[in-house]
Amino acid sequence: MKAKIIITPKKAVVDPQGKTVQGALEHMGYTGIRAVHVGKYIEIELDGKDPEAAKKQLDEACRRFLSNPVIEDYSLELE
Amino acid sequence: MKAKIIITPKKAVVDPQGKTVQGALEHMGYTGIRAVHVGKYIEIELDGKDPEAAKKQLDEACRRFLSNPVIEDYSLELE
Amino acid sequence: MTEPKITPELVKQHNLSAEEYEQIKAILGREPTYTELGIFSVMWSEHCSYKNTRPLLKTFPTKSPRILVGAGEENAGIIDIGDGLAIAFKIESHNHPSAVEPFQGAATGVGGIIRDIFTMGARPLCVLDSLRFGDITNPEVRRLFNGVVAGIAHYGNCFGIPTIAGEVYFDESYEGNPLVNVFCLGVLKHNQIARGRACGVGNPVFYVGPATGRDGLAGAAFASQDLTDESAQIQRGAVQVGDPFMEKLVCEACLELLATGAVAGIQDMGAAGLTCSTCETAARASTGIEIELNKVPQRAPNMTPYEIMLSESQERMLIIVHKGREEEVKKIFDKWDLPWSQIGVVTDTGRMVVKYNGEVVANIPAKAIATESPVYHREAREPSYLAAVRAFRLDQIQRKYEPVEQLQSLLAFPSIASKNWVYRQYDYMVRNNSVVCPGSDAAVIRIKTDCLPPEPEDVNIGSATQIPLDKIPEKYIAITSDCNGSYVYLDPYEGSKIAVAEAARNLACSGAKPLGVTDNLNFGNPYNPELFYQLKESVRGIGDACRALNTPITGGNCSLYNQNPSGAIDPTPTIAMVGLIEKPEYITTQWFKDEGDSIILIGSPVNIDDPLQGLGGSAFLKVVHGIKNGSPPPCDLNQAALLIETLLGLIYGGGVKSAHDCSDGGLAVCLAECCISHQIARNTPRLIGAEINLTGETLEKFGLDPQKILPEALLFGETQNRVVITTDKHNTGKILARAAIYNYPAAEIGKVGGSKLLIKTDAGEHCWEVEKLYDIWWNAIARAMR
Amino acid sequence: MRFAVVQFPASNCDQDAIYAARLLGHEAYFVWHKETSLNGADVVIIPGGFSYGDYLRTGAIARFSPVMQAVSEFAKNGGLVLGICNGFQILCEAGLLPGALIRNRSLQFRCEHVYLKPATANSPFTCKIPEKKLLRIPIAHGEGCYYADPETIQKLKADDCILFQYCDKEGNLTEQANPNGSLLNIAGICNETRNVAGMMPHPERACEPILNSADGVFIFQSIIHTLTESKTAKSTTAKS
Ligand SMILES: Nc1ncnc2c1ncn2[C@@H]1O[C@H](COP(=O)(O)OP(=O)(O)O)[C@@H](O)[C@H]1O
Ligand SMILES: [Mg+2]
Repeated sequence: MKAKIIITPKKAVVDPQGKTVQGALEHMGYTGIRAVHVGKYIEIELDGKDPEAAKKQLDEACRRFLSNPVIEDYSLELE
Repeated sequence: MKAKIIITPKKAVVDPQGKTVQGALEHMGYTGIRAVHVGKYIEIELDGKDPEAAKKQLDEACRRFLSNPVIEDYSLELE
Repeated sequence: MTEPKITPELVKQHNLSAEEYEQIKAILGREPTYTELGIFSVMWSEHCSYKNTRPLLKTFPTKSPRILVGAGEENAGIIDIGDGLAIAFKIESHNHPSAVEPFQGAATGVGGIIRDIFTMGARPLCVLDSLRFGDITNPEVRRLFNGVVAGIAHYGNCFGIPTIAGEVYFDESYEGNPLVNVFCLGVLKHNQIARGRACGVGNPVFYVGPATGRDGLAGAAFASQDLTDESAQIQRGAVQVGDPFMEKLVCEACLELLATGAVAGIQDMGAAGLTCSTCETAARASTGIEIELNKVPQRAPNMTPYEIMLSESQERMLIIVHKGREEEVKKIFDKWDLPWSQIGVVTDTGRMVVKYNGEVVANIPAKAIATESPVYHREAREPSYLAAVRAFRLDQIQRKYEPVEQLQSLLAFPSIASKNWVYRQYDYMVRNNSVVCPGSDAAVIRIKTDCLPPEPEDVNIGSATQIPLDKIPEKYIAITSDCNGSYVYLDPYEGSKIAVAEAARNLACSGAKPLGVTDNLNFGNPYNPELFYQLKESVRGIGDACRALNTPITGGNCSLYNQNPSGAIDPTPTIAMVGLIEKPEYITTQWFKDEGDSIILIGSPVNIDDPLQGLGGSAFLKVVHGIKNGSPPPCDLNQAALLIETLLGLIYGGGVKSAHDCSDGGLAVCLAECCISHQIARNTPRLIGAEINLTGETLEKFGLDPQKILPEALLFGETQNRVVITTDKHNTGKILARAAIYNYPAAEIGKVGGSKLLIKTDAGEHCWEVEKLYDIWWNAIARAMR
Repeated sequence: MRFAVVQFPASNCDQDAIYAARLLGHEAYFVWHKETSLNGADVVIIPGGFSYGDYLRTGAIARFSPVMQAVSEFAKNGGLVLGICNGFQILCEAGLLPGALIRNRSLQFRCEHVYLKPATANSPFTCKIPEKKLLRIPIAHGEGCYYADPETIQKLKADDCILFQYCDKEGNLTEQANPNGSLLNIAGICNETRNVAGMMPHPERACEPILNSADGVFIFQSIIHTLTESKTAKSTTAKS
């Protein structure tokens, strides 16, 4: 199994990386960019066959460890 | 429109961050983890209605500076 | 798995000549296996064998009573600094990796040189980086510059070592071929010196550090397609990625391990990784070594023996352990959660034997690969451009003299402007030893008890904190790196002398007595006679200067083939020099201190025997006239030595409040830097003005005829062997009298004070607001990077 | 006093904290991250560095080390805990301090001396700083931008939990003086009960004139003063 976790900065939190990327894109002539957010992508390869159990485990890992709720949101997906 | 870009370290390249996170997860008692890869996630909000055009543009941006082709792969998705 | 058969093609792809291949067969008495071919190709590459440079390097002065480990003996040279203490230091280049991937290329460069130092048993104390890039207005150059600096910061900061000095030059000739030279210095006691030797037949051989992948496999490594059935992407060697976190653990574990006395020999796996470390340790100890590749931790699937032997995966060490003490070793690595594996044993066969799946895949006399590589005496021919350079005279250009603007343009010139954009990204203070931080002529770092590697009694972390803080007397080490590539291009011999002399001068300005040099020879293709001439002449210049200043060379590094489509780089022999400051009260910084202090110039303002009066190859010609031409200012080595002696004499005698050497941009730039370079805190410089008199009246004090002196040469000429010092005005007479005893020219040229830099000359009075000069100089690079 | 300095893999200012404490005449010792006891510490310092390489998030992995259990216990019982730089980040990750530290606005690591305005004398970490005194102390971090949601910020202010703010040499809290984009120029805070503090600047690097500043000593003196007071208090109550 494979778990895909996307971690993004909370909208309220300044995202200097996002701003820099946006600036760079515009500088290179890309138009119509409304906003850019830069976050993390974590891919976890798992043994085992039980997506449900894995999901419960990892959901907890995301909350406790992989993301920081003060500044980040996360989304978890299993395939 | 929204572009979602996922940037991951090339498989052949060492990913010290992934390894360290894997070690930490195991220490915390999470089991059955075969590998962890840590990459970047970039979300771009765009005006305009033409996904195809946007895709071509951003594809170039990914190659030119959003990702580092020497050590990273990327995948780009528009919705 | 079948290895490809050896064809002339394959031999060529491995950069081995037909003669070299014959030599290999003679050594083996048979055809080499594919793995053996790979082993020879890396060991006989220029990087490992110095086959084109060894005859030149032999001419360097490498002896002094202080030298404990000399050039070429081990991974780094070691110098005695008294009280049973010693320093190990070395410089290393990572030019080509940085051109491919600036961040990781530079980062792994730092990692590599730090390993060279703790491999010697020393605790790494500080890092220095010497950098060269193309024109900063070129976006691609800015990308490289940005990446390299970020990479050095990433690795050094995370490892926890201060990057405390360096230099940065920008010049078209480095376009597409940046120079990234990194230096590391470590501290140890005489009895803590470790050796890269596979001593003790029967001793087990350990592999420590992360698993081996296809990292940094040389082009030749994937020459043959039927290696594995991996995808082409995986087959192509992966760019090395550094892991400073791992390196920190490996370093601490190795130092702890060395303290136990369980280690018989230790060597890092740098270039040519497992290959180089195994055959070199065996060769040094005149033993043999046998390893079993199946025991080598592997990251990538289906790696071939060839790949495992040539991989340059980072942060790995080879450790030979005294038989019977394996358990102590394992205990320490487990404490630090480090991967390790016992991969082989020391033998008495004198051969390097590599087994895989029980089969012998390589069996080579260790000495033959490690030390008996071919040596070539290349042809040297004076480059055609040099005749024109020597013939250059100032009447060939439209002379311009607008000192106010010209000083400002020079201070804004990226090679002269403040490098704070760079060093403020480095943690240059970690470990509480940075006494003089980046921003003065030389950095000064303190050695105190906790800088030493652990000793047997304190291997247990807890007890380390019981050692008295003053177990050893504090020592102060000054370091600098210097090389003006334009000078070396315009006169390889003279320019190289200047690099050494300037380094020594920078040290003396900080109050340090020069001890030794490690050099990094960055040059072009040695097969091109004109480029080889540059190398040969440069080595001669370095040798002569080091003899004159009695700073032996303790080791170094050669990086050849530094080319880009538009030709070779300016030849750049980076000189990193280390000095010792006997007492803390001798520590001197470059900036002016107090209102009313008198400013004294040590050394004649202009050398009138030089037809270009110091403007040849100067920053002035480059910035104002846009040309790189003319013979660089001659550097009289006896004068250079006498200046060091005089300056140190004055500093030791007391009363010298600041000392700054004149280099790029000449006297005017030097004086401006004295006014603006003292940074107290973020956005908080301590600015102070000065009133300078360089009229005929002053020039005559130096026995000069004012009529003969060009005004631009007076302000911006780069005449050698000059230093600006300040002293309390009541001391002026004493200082001048003492300088006279050394019989070195010196005279008062002005007073410190006010908020302006005012320079009076016979060509007029020139005035600058120091506030404005500061802004131009401090922010130039940040502005260029926006 | 006994200073315990917690040592994580790739802590690298651990030695500096030990050095500073011993320089001021106190006992200091390392506590390895795998240990579960603090061996009778009077005060705990979580030092700077790059614990676990700063991988994932600064401080994110270190906070799960066995020793952090002991540190939380120690803090719950009122023990003094000071997190410096990476130590501050770890304490926030561990929830012992509110908020989080994110990437510097400049996206660059910054190493330089800064001026700090002590925002309150009412804490074990600032009580001995002379009134109106600005501290000149080095920073060295890439992720020192303090962030917390508005409610938390309000609470910090209300509870007088802001300890230090970046300022210029006149003491003005300007944007220019802010090296990382921290809200309210925040450089250091303490918890509600005032016994746990975190700061990005490095007082342990500013305890000797030869290192160009000794202003960090005021912070150590505050800690030592507080500990001495409470000890004498304890012993007198014990006698009576
Ligand atoms: N890449 C760098 N890293 C660290 N410090 C640097 C770097 N480049 C320059 N510096 C520091 O800036 C100061 C000025 O450097 P430089 O102009 O080369 O001095 P000089 O001309 O006296 O050799 C020195 O203290 C030097 O150590
Ligand atoms: Mg200098």
